[in-house]
Amino acid sequence: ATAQATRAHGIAMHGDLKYGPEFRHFDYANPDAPKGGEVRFHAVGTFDSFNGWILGGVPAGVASATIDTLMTSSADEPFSKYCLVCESVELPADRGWIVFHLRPEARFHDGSPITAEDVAWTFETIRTKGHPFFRSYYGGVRTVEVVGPRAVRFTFADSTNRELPLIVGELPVFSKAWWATRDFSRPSLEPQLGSGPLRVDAFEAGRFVTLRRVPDYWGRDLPVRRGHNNFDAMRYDWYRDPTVALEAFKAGEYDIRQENQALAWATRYEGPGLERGLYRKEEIAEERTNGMQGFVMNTRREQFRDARVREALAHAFDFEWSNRQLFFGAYARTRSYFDNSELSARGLPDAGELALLEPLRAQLPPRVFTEEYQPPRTDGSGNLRDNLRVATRLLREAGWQVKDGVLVDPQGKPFRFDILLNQGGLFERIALPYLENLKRLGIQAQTRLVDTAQYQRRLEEFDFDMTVTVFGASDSPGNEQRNYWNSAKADVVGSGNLAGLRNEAIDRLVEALISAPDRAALVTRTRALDRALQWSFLVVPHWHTRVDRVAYWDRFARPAVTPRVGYLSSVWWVDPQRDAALRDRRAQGR
Amino acid sequence: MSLAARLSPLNRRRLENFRRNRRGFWSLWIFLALFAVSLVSEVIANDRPLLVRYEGQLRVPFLVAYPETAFGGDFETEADYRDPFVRNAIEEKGWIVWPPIPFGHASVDKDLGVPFPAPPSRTHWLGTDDQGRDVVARLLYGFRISVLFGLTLTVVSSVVGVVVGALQGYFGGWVDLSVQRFLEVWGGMPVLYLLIILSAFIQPSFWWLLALLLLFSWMALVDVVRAEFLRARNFDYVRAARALGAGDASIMFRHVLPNAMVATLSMMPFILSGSMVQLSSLDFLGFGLPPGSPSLGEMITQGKNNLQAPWLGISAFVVIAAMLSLLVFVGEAVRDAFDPRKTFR
Amino acid sequence: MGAYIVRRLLLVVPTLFAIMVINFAIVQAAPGGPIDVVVAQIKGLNTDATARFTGAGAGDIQGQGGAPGQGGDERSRAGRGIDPEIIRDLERQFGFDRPIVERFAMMMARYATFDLGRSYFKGRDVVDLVVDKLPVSISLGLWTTLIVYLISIPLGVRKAIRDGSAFDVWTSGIVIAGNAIPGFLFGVMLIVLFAGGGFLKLFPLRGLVSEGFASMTPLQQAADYLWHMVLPVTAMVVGGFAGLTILTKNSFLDEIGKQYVVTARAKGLPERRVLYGHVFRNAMLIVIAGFPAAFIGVFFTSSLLIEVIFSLDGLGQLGWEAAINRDYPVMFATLYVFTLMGLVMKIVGDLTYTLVDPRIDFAGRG
Amino acid sequence: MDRPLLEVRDLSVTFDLGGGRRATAVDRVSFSLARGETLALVGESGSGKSVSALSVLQLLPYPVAAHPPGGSIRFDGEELLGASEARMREVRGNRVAMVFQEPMTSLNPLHTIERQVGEALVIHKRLSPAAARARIVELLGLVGMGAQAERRLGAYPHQLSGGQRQRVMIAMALANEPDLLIADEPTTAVDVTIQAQLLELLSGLQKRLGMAMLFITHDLGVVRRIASRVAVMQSGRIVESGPVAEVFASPSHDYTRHLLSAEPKGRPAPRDPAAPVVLEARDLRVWFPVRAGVLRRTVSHVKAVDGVDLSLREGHTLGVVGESGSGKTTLGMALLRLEGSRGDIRFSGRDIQALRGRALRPLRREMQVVFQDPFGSLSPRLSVGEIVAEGLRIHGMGADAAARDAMVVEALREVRLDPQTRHRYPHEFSGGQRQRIAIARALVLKPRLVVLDEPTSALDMSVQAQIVDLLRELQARHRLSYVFISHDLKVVRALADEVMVLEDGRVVERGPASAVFDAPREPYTRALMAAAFELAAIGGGAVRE
Ligand SMILES: Nc1ncnc2c1ncn2[C@@H]1O[C@H](COP(=O)(O)OP(=O)(O)OP(=O)(O)O)[C@@H](O)[C@H]1O
Ligand SMILES: Nc1ncnc2c1ncn2[C@@H]1O[C@H](COP(=O)(O)OP(=O)(O)OP(=O)(O)O)[C@@H](O)[C@H]1O
Ligand SMILES: [Mg+2]
Ligand SMILES: [Mg+2]
Repeated sequence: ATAQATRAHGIAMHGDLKYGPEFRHFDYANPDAPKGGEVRFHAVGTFDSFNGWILGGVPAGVASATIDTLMTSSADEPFSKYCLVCESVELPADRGWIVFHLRPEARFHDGSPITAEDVAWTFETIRTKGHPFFRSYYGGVRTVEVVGPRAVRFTFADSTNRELPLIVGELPVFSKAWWATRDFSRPSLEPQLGSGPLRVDAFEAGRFVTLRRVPDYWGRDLPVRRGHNNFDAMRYDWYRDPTVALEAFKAGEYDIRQENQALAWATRYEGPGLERGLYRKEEIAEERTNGMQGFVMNTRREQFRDARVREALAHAFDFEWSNRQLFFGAYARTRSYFDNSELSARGLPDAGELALLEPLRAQLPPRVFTEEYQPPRTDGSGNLRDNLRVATRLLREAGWQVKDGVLVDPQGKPFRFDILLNQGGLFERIALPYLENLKRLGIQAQTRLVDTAQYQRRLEEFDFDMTVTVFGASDSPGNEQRNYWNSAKADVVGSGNLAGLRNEAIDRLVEALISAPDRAALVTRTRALDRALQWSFLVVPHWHTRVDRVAYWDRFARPAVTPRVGYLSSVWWVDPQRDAALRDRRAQGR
Repeated sequence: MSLAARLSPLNRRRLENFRRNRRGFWSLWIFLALFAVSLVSEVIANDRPLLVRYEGQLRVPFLVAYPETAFGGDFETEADYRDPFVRNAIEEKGWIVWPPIPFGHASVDKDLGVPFPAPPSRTHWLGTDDQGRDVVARLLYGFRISVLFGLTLTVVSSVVGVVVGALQGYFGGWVDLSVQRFLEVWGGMPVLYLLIILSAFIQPSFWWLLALLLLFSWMALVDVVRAEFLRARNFDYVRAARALGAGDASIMFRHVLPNAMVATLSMMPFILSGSMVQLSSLDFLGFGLPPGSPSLGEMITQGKNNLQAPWLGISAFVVIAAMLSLLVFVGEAVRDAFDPRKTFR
Repeated sequence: MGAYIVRRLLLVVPTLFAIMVINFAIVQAAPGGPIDVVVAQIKGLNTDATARFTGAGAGDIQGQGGAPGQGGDERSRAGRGIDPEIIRDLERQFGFDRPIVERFAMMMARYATFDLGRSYFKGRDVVDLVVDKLPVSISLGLWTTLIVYLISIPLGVRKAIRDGSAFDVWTSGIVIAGNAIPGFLFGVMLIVLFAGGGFLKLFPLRGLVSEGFASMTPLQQAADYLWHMVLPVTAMVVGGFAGLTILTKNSFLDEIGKQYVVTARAKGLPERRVLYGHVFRNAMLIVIAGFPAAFIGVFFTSSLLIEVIFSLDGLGQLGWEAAINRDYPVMFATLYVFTLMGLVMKIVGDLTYTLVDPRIDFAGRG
Repeated sequence: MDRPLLEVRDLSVTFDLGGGRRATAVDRVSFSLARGETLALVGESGSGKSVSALSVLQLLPYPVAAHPPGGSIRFDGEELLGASEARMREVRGNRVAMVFQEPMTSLNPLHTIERQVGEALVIHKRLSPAAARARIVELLGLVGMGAQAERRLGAYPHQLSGGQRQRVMIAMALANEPDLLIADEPTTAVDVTIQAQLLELLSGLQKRLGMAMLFITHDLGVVRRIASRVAVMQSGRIVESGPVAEVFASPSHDYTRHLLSAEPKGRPAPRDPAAPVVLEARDLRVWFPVRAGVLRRTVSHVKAVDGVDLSLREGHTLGVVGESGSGKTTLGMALLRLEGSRGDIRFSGRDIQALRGRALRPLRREMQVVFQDPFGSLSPRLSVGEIVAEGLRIHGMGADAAARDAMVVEALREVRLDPQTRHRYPHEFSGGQRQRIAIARALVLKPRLVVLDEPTSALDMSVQAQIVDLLRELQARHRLSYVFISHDLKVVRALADEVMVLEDGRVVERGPASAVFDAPREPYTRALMAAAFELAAIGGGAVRE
């Protein structure tokens, strides 16, 4: 605690905050938005508990909106946190600890103030009694101490992780007094005492929850809250079956829904309501950093050891055709591990990157320095003869030959592999045409569908040839990259190094990335890593979306500025005119 | 007719009765015809041509795998005749004879301009599924798999089930008690987990699933057959047969069984359709045939997931309903044939 | 007979034990356990057991779900790996730190006193969970069974009398078509047609009763409940008629020509009385034979998909989720209870035989 | 009485035999019946008596059976042929009641006798349960089930003896005091004392209520006693009819003459008293448990056979007589180990009581049985040919199927059945024909011992005489031994060397046939004999020695 600490209204992961201390509201929120009205959402599944922080019960996630967190994030900048329950934070340059100074006016819904004691208690409780997830999530926090009635300090074990202060900032604050008579480790359907802009108004387990705006919410005029939470009531209805849920939307059972399937988006919203313009479909642009989704190859397997083979396999996947025929052209090809962001490698390495890469040249694929990586492209006709020719050549170079229609290695062993798929996903549709293409190379591949528990077990033990995975990326990559790529992790059961990558150069790049001192360095180092990964051909890259697909009944308005996260319902409001018009038109329809 | 002549007069009478149930009689023929057709699906729906003439030589791609290089192509693997490149190459120096439906159950129609699932059209009479595969072809192959699966399962499990039920009901006592206990334990096996375990080691194939379901499906009939036998063993004609010195097997299967067959016979079509449904629900739950296999169940799942494409669900439903009706009618005709009191108006 | 019943009841114990041993062994042998599910949850994999057939969460882009209690899209965090210490903690919590035999013995000891334990994932006692789901399962089961039996049997009888007539043919057609429609597809169709946006909106989409149920008068409550039952029960029964109808028909055809039926007619009994008073009991032994199984089945298995479609929380889902998520306490406890019930029902069923047909006994013969 | 109560004109019945063939069972039969009158229908077995009777109530298996046009059945002026079901229902059981020929199979196996008898009362008379119950007990008493009536109300048909079932049928028919009673051989399974009592009852009712009766029987003594007119049937036609005395005194048709003269005659030839013993039983007991309560615990026993000793020598015939329900059938079954029993049974010196089913099987060829209920003992889905051939097949007799078929044909011919009909199912025969099928099935195996349980009850005199001759001849030729159970003392006298009288499961008298018949010792036997021959005496000249 000797380092010089700065006191601020927020923290950025790197660099500066977009909004200064005097900011009035987020750009993407309309401070004059009219309040009122009711909005209905849906959820798929069920719930039987409001305690989402433990292992046990199926929590109603929406209830977390009733509890304010220490800090909140801004939807239009990468990785920044602004004070909410806290008034300011104190953070030394080395980020070895953080002190949160709480707002004196912060209150629970019963009027009791939020104290540092509450914060510390919450943290300890979640860490000891909460879902095991939190134990690893907060693993980097060594101690938490109350340093004043409204000040609490978290000390970190490892100061290289720049993200930890932000993570701690996400901590919700529970009322210690309220919990004193209750058991935190058991799921419960008693809505807990909150402090946020909303409170649970009514609910029926597994069926619906209505959140109502707290009229005298202590934080309603905070800049971070201005223009937010404009609805008087938010109702969430649970459906078990997504098909039925969609029908319910079309029947006007609820107002807003987001779609994650291109096919459904293109075809299943048809109906009288859409024709009459009662509800609309809208694609809201988003600029979130995308990770890499793809068919990842397990390089521990004999077949996939050679990068040329892996490159060949990537050539057999016809993204353009799949996109056209299966996705209605909805997706963009993913080419980088940090796609849709400034972090992704583009063009040839610049000086900064070269400085990093040059010393490692020997261990890196030569094309890192000479070429910009682009995934193989086709004309989308379904005919990818050219790519297959390339693939055949690459395979031949790697020592594989076609004998009697079957691709074999010099010992005559045929090229076979399985694509391991989780039953929860529906990737067969994509995998099957790919298998057809592979067949033309003489590769006998098949899909293997297993249940989630088994899938998980096999991933952990790296017992698969190829599977679909996402190497998630955030706006500020960090430790997770070590888990994904580090050579040491390749042997650690349960690690994220699914590909089994063992490359010293990449290990170094990852370490450099994690310890990037500032945003500029982070960008450079991430790009360098991206290149190295791209040219390692660990995955057959998939796709990503650059829009949020939102369908909604036409009674809402939203601010002119769209945040970079895209769809954000908390800044929408009910437009009284449209609302009335819609009501009239629906009445006519009967 | 020569067959009829060789039959005993009683069997001739049964055959006669069977024939006189027109509905059942025709159902049998229609079913057999459909099944026969589906057995030769390969020449009806295939993405490999029946005949190709190339550089003066005749080739039969649907039987023999020719590498693409044989037609001047690039790859040494089997030619993809749907590929325009291959097609053009061949047509330049010969001709191609396609089957009536130039798609296999797994062939994706890549040239189709419309996104999948595509509605019925001239090329795809019943449209395509959500992976661009021809629905007719899939129905054809799916019917074959389902019927083969169902018939095998039904026949084997009926025979086993009837025999076990008969033994239990006929002998009673300790035989009954111990077999019943065995059944209870056997029936209490966690089939789902056996599937999970199975799928951990191998790709569940047609034969594996058949074997696994066979292990359990025979129990369906045991209880009813046992009940019938428990009752019938007290009848006077059973006593009479015993008085004649008939062996237990003879009594069971000559005297009791024909009079205790109602349940078995009525349930048989449903066991068959049930086993198809079982197969499809395995698909549905993700433990079924390998992805991509043509099955009626998979088609129905797609139908549910693609409500905007009603041709999927409806096609599969029509096929299942038709098959079930045919089988039920055949079952009724068989019943009639063995009913001593049956006559026709 | 008394001795027979006692013997049967005593045999329940070893049978039940054998079933439990086998299940325990097989389930443990299956790859993947509850800890894997927790880990999958932490890593943001889709652990919704019904996802496979509902397509829930199966977007074109994987892993949209975050960690529990978290909003936001910061998927990368899940990639951070899990401390082995946590796994060990979980093992302790779930009891996997003990040898398997000991675990089994402890479980059976508890079950013997009907202490059924607590779910790994739901955090509640299994008994509570089951009791919670019973209204749905019983509603579906009861109405379905009632309707199927009340329609199929008279229909089957009528078809037997009019064997070969036009009526016989078209009713066969209908029940068979009903049987051929998969219930879940039919359920979705019903929703689209009668509860959805496309067409009519006559029935509620989901649930067992409306929200304001508690504040209704009993009459309204009954109406509301029935109103909610219409679609799910319809979807469940369509497939159920065929088997029973055809079975009834064939059984009746077998009996109807017998001498005692002529005797009954000679008494001048009305046709209904001949059929239901005389033929019924003779013909329906096997239907009664199937009854205990149907009874148990109705409670447990048959409704999973319908429950999902109509957002009803029943035992079907509970069981399925438990199986897929390896929620052992729920699995084994329900297995234990349902098997026990099933075994007892079987005895009841056998005794019913002797009531239906007093000639039946279970003594050894041959 | 101007208008007859029942008038049948030109009634024909045809049966569909499958394959487009139809057989005419009844051919333009006409008869009429006035109130209070009794018409006896006699005739050859299979001549269409039962079918005619069933036609009246429209109870034939239509559409297998059909009435060719031209016929008419008028009951009380109303046409019944083709009448609606609803109309028929009012007639059946209420105004016209029927006793079926085969009581063994005609009762609903799953209903108690209380329920079966009471049903007609409830339907047509709407009696309260208590009143119905009282009436049921009364009815059962009337038909001679007196002592056991109340106790046996809850019994199921399979727990009753043949005669008991028959009496239940009669009680059922009489329940509503019908205008017309159609009785198809109503007394075949009861002993003579009860027969006398039943006939008494019927004529009493007839006098009291003016009930008319269509009485089908083979027993000409009964005809004489109860009927005023008689119609004689042969091959589907009525060949002669008229007042009983007239017809019997001066029969005009050949068949009638034949019928009147045919009679099982004579006494068995003297036997070798030292022949080896074939069958021996010591202290044989069959006790049926009587169960009650939910747990169906045994509360008492029906002692159907209670300590019977017997021995039968080769080539001898043991006649077993006794009141209906006295345990004759049960004894027969027990002797052949078809009913569980306690006590010793030795067949050819071998203890068969201890043999397991499998070891017993080869012996089965040598010991055969003719069941009292032939219909029930024939597998319904096998053809008659198959049924008769079954034993041959099992015991490997006859070189091949063709040889066996030839043996079947021969056996059927011996029992006077048309071998052409062997491809039919059992239900397509008449009662008497079925009885002969059962006899053929037993005899075709050339056994050493046959238990014959009422083997001639459904046969007319001419066939009966032939069957008796056949049995005698086979006995002479193959040294067969018979256990002959019958109520028909004339037949017993014609066949038996030794007679055993049963009462309530115990042997009350036994001895050489002549001794028992001519000088019965026990009062019970005396009553039996008296009833039998008194009835015969009323019959007068027709029964000749
Ligand atoms: N299964 C049974 N359970 C109980 N009682 C029975 C059973 N079978 C027969 N009985 C009784 O045993 C007694 C003897 O029956 P059995 O059939 O031997 O008489 P029977 O002498 O052949 O009479 P009948 O001349 O009327 O045929 C009867 O009172 C009958 O009711
Ligand atoms: N369902 C049937 N199908 C074919 N033929 C039948 C059928 N029922 C009866 N018959 C035939 O009709 C004829 C008359 O039978 P019916 O029963 O009237 O004879 P019966 O005079 O009563 O003889 P019995 O004295 O032997 O009882 C018999 O030859 C018989 O074979
Ligand atoms: Mg007759
Ligand atoms: Mg008897």
